[in-house]
Amino acid sequence: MIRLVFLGRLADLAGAGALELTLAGPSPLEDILLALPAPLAGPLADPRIKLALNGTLVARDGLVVDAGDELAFLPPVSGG
Amino acid sequence: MIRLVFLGRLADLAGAGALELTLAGPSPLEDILLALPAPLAGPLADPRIKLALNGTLVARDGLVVDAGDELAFLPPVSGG
Amino acid sequence: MRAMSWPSCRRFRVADMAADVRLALEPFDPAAELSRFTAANLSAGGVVSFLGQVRNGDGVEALELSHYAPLTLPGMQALAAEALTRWSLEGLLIIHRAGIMVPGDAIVLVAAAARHRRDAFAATDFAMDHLKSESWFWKREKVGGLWRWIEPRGEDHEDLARWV
Amino acid sequence: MRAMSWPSCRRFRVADMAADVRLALEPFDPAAELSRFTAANLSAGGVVSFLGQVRNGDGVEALELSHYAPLTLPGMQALAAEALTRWSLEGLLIIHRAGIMVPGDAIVLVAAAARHRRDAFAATDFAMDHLKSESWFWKREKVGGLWRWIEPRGEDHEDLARWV
Repeated sequence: MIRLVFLGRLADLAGAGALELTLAGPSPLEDILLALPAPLAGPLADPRIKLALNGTLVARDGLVVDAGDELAFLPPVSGG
Repeated sequence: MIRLVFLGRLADLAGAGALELTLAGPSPLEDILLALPAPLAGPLADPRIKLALNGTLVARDGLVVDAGDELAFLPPVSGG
Repeated sequence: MRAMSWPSCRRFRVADMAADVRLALEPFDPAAELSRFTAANLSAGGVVSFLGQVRNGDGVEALELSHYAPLTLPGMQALAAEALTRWSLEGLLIIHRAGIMVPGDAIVLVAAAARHRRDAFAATDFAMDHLKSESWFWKREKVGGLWRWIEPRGEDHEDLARWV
Repeated sequence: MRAMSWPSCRRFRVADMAADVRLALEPFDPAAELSRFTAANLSAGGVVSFLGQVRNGDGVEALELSHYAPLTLPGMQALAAEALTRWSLEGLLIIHRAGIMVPGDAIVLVAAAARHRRDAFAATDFAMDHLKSESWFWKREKVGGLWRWIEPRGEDHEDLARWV
């Protein structure tokens, strides 16, 4: 199981701040997006949305997520 | 009678923050300086020392002071 | 709160100077914080502060800042560390709220104490520019009973470019 | 006090905005003043302040600022008016002490409230540069029981040149 965290307006699109997903094994980002509803998966594919895996910023390219991981989707920040 | 006001270190040189002086009539600045002790008159002649007559900044050149006037000697300010 | 819990206060030292960096999940009193900071920095000649508060009179009923705990406070701490290396400071305070706020509530307080006031001005200005455009907060406001997300502003990125 | 008495508080308006400009002949409480100013400017998103205080730990036992009443407060008021025409401010506060102060005492407090924080930063910075180098104060400090006059600093004039 992995935990997906959605920040900012993505939480509205997801209908929740976090979702849990069960994977068959280590999975690339593309497979995770395919498992989500299209109205959410579409915006998540936007390269302006940054990713953090287990609290560390990571690149989209080649990203693999495994059971127990937390993957956060971070839209552009709107400041303090 | 005129009132001379000394600010900053000039007050130490004058031995007081203010002195009163009796004039025969309207007097140019030079005559006022001549009426003061040399160790005070010397520094007061420094053009970096600004003058205020009755609360308004005035130029040295052509300055005439009359009975009832207050003439202030303002050395460079040292800030807040 | 969308994000997991996280210690709301952490102190760290750079070049033997402590920055006080906090993510406040509850309202804080900026006047009391600034008094305490000023009293703790009596060897500094000058203290510059910036207080950002929820504006009154724009029709905004509430403001919510969400954060992501694993990134937000560590990012603020890294910003403080950067300010401490750039300027000669005697003290640095950064408090940033998260959660729901109403008009008049403090959002952010930055204060820098320095022997030379130019250092204190620059560090405060720098910290604010980076908090506004680079820190991990997402903002929405409630107007007429409806929440709407605030988009990033181009102006913030121009401000940021001043420090490159 | 070397100078004649003068009203220590005067308010005036420029472009319908009141600046609060005061020459304080007695100690003032900067935290209380800043709280009051902030509360009075809730329509401003940001408040920048500068507090200058008598430093502790330099061996300075006391500081005296003398002023010349006919020029000092009017000069501060003219400075505030200039800041109000240069930047878009919701409020401006300038309090400057005169008289004898001891370490920890507040010397000067400037605060600017604005919708846009850059205006508040610039106005506060501008006011401080001008108060430091152009306002009618003469400063001496007491070290080891002896008073000595403080000379003008070249740095202050460089700061001032930034605004020309």
